Amino acid sequence: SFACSHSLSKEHVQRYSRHLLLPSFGLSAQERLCQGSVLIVGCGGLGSPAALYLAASGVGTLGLVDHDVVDLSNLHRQIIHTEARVGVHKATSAAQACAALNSLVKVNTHMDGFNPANALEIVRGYDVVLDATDNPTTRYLINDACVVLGKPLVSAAAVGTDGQLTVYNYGEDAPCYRCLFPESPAPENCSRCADAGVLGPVPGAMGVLQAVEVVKLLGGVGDVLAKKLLIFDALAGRFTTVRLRGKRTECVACGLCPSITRENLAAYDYVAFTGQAPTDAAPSLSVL
Amino acid sequence: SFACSHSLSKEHVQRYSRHLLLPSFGLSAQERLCQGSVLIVGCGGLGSPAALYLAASGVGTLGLVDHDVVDLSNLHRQIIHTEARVGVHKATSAAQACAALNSLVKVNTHMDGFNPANALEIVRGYDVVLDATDNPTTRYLINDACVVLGKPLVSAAAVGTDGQLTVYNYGEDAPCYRCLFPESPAPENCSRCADAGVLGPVPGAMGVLQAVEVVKLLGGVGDVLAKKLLIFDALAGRFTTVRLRGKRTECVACGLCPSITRENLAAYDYVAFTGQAPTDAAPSLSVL
Amino acid sequence: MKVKLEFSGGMDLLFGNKKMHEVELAETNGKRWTVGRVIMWARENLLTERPELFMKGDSVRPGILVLVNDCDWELSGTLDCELQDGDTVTFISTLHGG
Amino acid sequence: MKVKLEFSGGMDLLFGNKKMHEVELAETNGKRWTVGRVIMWARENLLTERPELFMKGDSVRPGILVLVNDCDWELSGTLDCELQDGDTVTFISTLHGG
Ligand SMILES: [Zn+2]
Ligand SMILES: [Zn+2]
Repeated sequence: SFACSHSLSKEHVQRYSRHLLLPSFGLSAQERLCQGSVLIVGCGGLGSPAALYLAASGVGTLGLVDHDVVDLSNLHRQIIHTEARVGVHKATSAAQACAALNSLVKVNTHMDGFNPANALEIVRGYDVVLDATDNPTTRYLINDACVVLGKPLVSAAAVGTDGQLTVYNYGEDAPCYRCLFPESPAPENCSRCADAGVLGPVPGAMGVLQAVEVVKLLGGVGDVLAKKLLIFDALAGRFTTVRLRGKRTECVACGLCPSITRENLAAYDYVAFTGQAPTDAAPSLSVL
Repeated sequence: SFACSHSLSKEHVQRYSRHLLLPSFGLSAQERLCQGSVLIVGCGGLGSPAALYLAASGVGTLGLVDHDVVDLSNLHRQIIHTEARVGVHKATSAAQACAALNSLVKVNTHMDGFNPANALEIVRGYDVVLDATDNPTTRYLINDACVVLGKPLVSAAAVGTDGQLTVYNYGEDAPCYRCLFPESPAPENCSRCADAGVLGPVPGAMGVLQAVEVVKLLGGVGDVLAKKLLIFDALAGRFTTVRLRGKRTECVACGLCPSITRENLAAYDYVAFTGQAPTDAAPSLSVL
Repeated sequence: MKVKLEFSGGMDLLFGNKKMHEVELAETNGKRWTVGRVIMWARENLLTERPELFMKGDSVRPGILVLVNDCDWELSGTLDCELQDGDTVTFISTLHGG
Repeated sequence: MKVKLEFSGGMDLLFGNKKMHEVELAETNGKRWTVGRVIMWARENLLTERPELFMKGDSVRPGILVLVNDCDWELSGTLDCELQDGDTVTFISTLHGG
């Protein structure tokens, strides 16, 4: 029942048969997915399931960014890594897992992390960006790189037993991260996994849901979660969706007269803007 | 700041530090989790993320049931397996992945699938059961085994772009599967992944959420999703929670005068009851 | 009287691939609109495919959950539950896949 | 006037570890209850920990999203948004971890 001329090989057809059978997805959405590319910034709690599900689903190219190595305290939630790979660079470890799951996917590793000097060069090569980082400094940088290059940004976060997800910079009117948070939160307002703890499967749920949004976005099906924030309260077992503002005309990134541009982004001092180093450092474990 | 006498080793403390730091979880919930046991029936689309997240979170004992081997068409959603393990028994493949992630967890494999003859013997050894199967025949059997042995049942399902989750047989008043569906649906009312297709990350999301419910249940924190059904519509990006009935007094499994008992369960003809073999057979791929 | 009829879990495939139907139900000689009547009405007026998958006798097929305003219809009288203006009736096909 | 104040994303830690507060706001010489007034009222009456993490000037701290009936308060006038009986105001701390 499929047209004779399509771009999928026999192995693609067998592997993705359950997507091809799906009336709301089918051959053309799978072809778009197989031709699309996604950059995942952060191979931790959110990036682990997102990378596995996007590799499994058959995106054409997957880019994996990290700067850190796998630590034993990551393994309670970062299920793409293994005990044998403790000490290995996270992008390398994640790439190995993706390749073992689906060798049809091209996996690129970006080993130096994400910083103002390399941001545009990395983002330029992908259709969609997935923010799976752990600190506001990198989140502002990813946002600005996506805005100046016109890429949709599937963003999620999790701390404690709470999770949040939205798609920034998508379509005509959807806000960017700076539209929502023009002023950076103070460091003391940013609870982090390393200080506050996080229940392992909570970033897991949010990361899989990021993969769902990317599959919809690249496949061209369904309603993308833009101008809406999905909130997960794991203790209550409850999801809530709330309506967000549209673009702010005065936004310095996506507004009518943006002050952040392709030309000057590399020189922007993100650490000065947020007052925080771009890390989620581990606490001292001596108290334990 | 932790009490000096607890049952966790230094390696446990380091590995689970992000759970121990969490005010709503902490040391005592982690100790309960480490002493608890979970049976996962089905190592497919739901079982893959559930097993990985429960192994990572540190449940004491994980039981993995399946009867099938890994097929290439599974890998678009069953992310616990790999290309190298195509043809390997799914319980063995899943156990290898869990052991690689967390060697502190005891993993049992049950290789003969789940049937009326072995159901009670298997379920007896675990605190909680997770239904990650793909057909109504096995779902009724799992339900009855949990009811007669008094085990809570964390149940989810996914087909197409839709997912559902609830916890049966938990607490005083929560219904069992038969309270909700006393009469079996006809085969033509049961759309299956093999015929209808399924979007890869949709069972992924539901399986991670099953792991969340198990962690809450064993850890003794939060509100368990009993007497409520969580519904996921992936295309709309929307979750809905609906209120379910309580126990039915005339339920043949959990009612006042149950006709299904520990003594006669093994002789119950589940295939005759549902009119369906306990499989989710693959479609002919010749049309593709 | 206006009510919303929602079809989920694949039930929408039987109802023109549309998940949400906002419908106007006419008053007929003072006869109240129960969920039972609405099921018959939906079969006559909205169903587009395979009617045998929707009803059995005068109720829905086994495996279909019915909700009135997001609550199981067992909590409000099943077929005899009387609807008010603005109510939502949801039909959910139970899923078995994984 | 009764309103619900909800604290999410860890904000509940500042408000007695309670996520949902149903409160009665007294009429005071015909002065309307705006979201701005409710923020001051919550600081005086509900806040139990570290007030410096909740407010900055006469508004909430950067990084806190405010919703009125599940809609971003930017859509209804932010501090000046007038509340009705039964409204819900939600304060969400944005998360950054992963
Ligand atoms: Zn903006
Ligand atoms: Zn029952």
